[in-house]
Amino acid sequence: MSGKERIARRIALELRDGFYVNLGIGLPTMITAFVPAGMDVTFQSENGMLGVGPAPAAGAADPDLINAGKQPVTELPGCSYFGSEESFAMIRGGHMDMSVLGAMQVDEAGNLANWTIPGKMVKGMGGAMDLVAGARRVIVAMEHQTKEGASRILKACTLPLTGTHVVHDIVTELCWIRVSAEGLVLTEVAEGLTPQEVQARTEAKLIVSPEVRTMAMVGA
Amino acid sequence: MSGKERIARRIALELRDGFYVNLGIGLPTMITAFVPAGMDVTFQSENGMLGVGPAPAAGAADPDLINAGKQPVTELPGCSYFGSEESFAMIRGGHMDMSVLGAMQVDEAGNLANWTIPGKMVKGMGGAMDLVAGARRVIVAMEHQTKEGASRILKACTLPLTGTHVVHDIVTELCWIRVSAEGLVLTEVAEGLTPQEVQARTEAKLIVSPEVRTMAMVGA
Amino acid sequence: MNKVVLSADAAVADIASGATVMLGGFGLCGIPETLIAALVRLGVQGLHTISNNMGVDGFGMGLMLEAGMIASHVGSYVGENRRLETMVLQGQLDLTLIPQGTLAERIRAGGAGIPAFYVPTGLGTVVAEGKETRQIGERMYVLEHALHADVALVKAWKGDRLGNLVYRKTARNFNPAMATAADLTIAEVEELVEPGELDPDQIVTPGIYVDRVVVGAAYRKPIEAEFIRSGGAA
Amino acid sequence: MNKVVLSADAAVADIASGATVMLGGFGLCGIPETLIAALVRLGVQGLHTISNNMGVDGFGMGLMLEAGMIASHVGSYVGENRRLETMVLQGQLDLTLIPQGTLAERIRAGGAGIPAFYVPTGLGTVVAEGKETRQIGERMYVLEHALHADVALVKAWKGDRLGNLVYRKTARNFNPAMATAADLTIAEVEELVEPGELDPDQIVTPGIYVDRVVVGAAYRKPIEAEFIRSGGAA
Repeated sequence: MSGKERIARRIALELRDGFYVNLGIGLPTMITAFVPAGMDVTFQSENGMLGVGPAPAAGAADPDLINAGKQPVTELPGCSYFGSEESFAMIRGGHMDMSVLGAMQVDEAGNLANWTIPGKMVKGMGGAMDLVAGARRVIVAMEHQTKEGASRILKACTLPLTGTHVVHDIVTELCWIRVSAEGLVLTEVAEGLTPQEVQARTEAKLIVSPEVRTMAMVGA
Repeated sequence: MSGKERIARRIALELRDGFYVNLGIGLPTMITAFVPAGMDVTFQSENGMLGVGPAPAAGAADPDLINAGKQPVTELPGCSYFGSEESFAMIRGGHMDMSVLGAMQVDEAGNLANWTIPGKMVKGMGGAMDLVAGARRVIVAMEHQTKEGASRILKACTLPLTGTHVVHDIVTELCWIRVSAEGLVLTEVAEGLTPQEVQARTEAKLIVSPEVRTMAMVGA
Repeated sequence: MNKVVLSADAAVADIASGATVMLGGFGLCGIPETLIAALVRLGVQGLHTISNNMGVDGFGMGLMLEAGMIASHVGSYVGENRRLETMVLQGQLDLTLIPQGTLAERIRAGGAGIPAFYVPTGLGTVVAEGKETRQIGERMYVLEHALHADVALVKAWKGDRLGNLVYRKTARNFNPAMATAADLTIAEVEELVEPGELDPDQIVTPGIYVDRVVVGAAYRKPIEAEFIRSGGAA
Repeated sequence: MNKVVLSADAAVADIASGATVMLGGFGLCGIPETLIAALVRLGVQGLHTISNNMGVDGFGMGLMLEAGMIASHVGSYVGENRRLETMVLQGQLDLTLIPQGTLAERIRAGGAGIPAFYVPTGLGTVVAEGKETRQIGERMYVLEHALHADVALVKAWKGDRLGNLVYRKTARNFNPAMATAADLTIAEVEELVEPGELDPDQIVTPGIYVDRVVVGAAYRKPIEAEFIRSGGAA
């Protein structure tokens, strides 16, 4: 099982029946595969759809039916479409139970950077700033370190921010971290790792929860 | 022909093909009867409809289909329904070519009072304040004087205002008055009247237009 | 997921005295008749209501007024309530009248995460008294704040158990905006349909905004002008 | 009333160089393909465009970029345009990136007579730099201003000669909001229907917002991910 899959399976445990959830492009989208059986979770796509279904069969893609990653998707019964102004009214108005996004950096204050690297080309923030400002719970899902081995969980983000004080939880292949007023609280570590080993790969200071335990996940 | 009908027939002359128009309750509603033949004018009702048709036949009223005066109406082909937030976005956003409202008082600055008399019961302004703030052209349609013979066209309104500097034109059974930066310009007087006779029944100072002429009207 | 509650009484049972309640409808058109009746039976007190109108004597929110349940009201027009007139003049009810479009937009803002916005409406009138005004571009505007409620009671035509709603003709009015602007939104529908029966392109209120769905029954739907003319005996 | 213009070229003929133009669509989904092609043929220069994305190299607004027609752009994501990258780095195009929801709301506000409003989005980021912030209730917000355009080019599914429009699935996106926010709104539709054929309860864009209707033809509708993968040779 890849690290990304472990992250997706762990976040799936946070889903609850009746939740409305927006998933960012990439890793977060993998969560759809791990919704527990019998649980009703409705996925929103910020380009204007509630009730997003899985990718269509080969050759069955409808160009008028895409997700926010511009990939073809399908309809689930009871889905609905709306304009961008309504979609973001929904997001900004606090109607999404959960938003899961990727990140480049997160820091001890719950600040998030996930949209640009100065000097490189600016692609744009898309809906990320709206999602972190509006969702009831913002979970960052990302690999713990960069490909070069640098920590992505920092004392203070160095990249331009997507939002300040917006992240509630950080999930990586190594651990679960809850963002609190006191700082980053390490609540779960991946099987076979110690809190000290996680801290060693993390620039930010981690407060080890007295109840720290092994990361669980859906279907594992 | 009643004075009210003369007012409605005169305002109907201001309609243009393709216009979208909101008509206030009462006298303004009479204008629908005098749309020139072959001219396409779309009437809006601020409770959420474009393309309002005439009253239904007796017994054919649909309680889900009423106008802003809470009277049953009918659909015209190509009509549409929308929520109140959209209806007033349309009004406030400057999309109505013309709004015709009744008034209790209008003054030399184009101020309008048409919603309350202090000391008597307050019924509420409904959509009147939105309409005068948003329409491209606001025409006040009213009888020139109160039943007691007092002028309704004043130097300065004494009743609580509906809007300030919002009226473009005032039409009564006696005359047409254009509101300008210089004051109230008398441009038309009813047949058989002189500008001096109109001024005598008007508290506000009227600037007689050099091109003042006899009031015309549709179908008369 | 099933948001259908079997009775209107059960649907409103946890509404508390003192709650702020939005009620959809324009005049007597598109009002939540069934939920209003249940709320009157529930007998809560001191409600703060937000609704464009306030029914008429003998119907709609008029029944709530008669039950003495309403402590304050925000709306745009209350012309046809003799009882309301008496209560306001006797200081039994705190009435705030605001322009209809500003009311609608403040409700939309409450659902859309916009705490305040500027409008030209009401500038220089009593509506703007005590409010911030400012020049933007060449014109002056008034600052207005969002409205949010504990509970919204809305009336739709058809709905499904996921809470998706569509409305019929001018009975739509304030219902979709209010559905977005409360902590708890209860919708009554004339007809319950299966998920997927409503065309996804045509859904006006997506289910995310709706917490409970009740099937209404025995709609009277009086036409206000006629109802008043007949003395409420329709 | 007949708003149908027989050719896209005729529909765009009076758009001037230097105009501010909104273009509907999200990625390559729901973009006004026919009107973009006509605009490229018209050959105007120095346009100020507002659109969530900017097409891709070889399709959609990418064709306008390649024609050198665009002086500035406001959008939220422009990730797939190599030509755009070059132009911005060489100072040939002024690019402003703003959050997608703020973009949508600023456009809605432009159509709704709301000159400015507060949002939580972007607080503490570069997006809020130079903008007023203020506390409302317990939270800080950023003041954002309405966007309005000279021309909006939108794409609908079906429309009638009165300008009433409906959209299909996620091809709706920015189109309805933009239709409200320009002095001149031109809509291209896949299918022209008779007035009355669209259910009045289901019309998304009422005709009041639309000045001209063009029937589009030969839609390519590439799916962006696949289009890019195939090098634009779809």
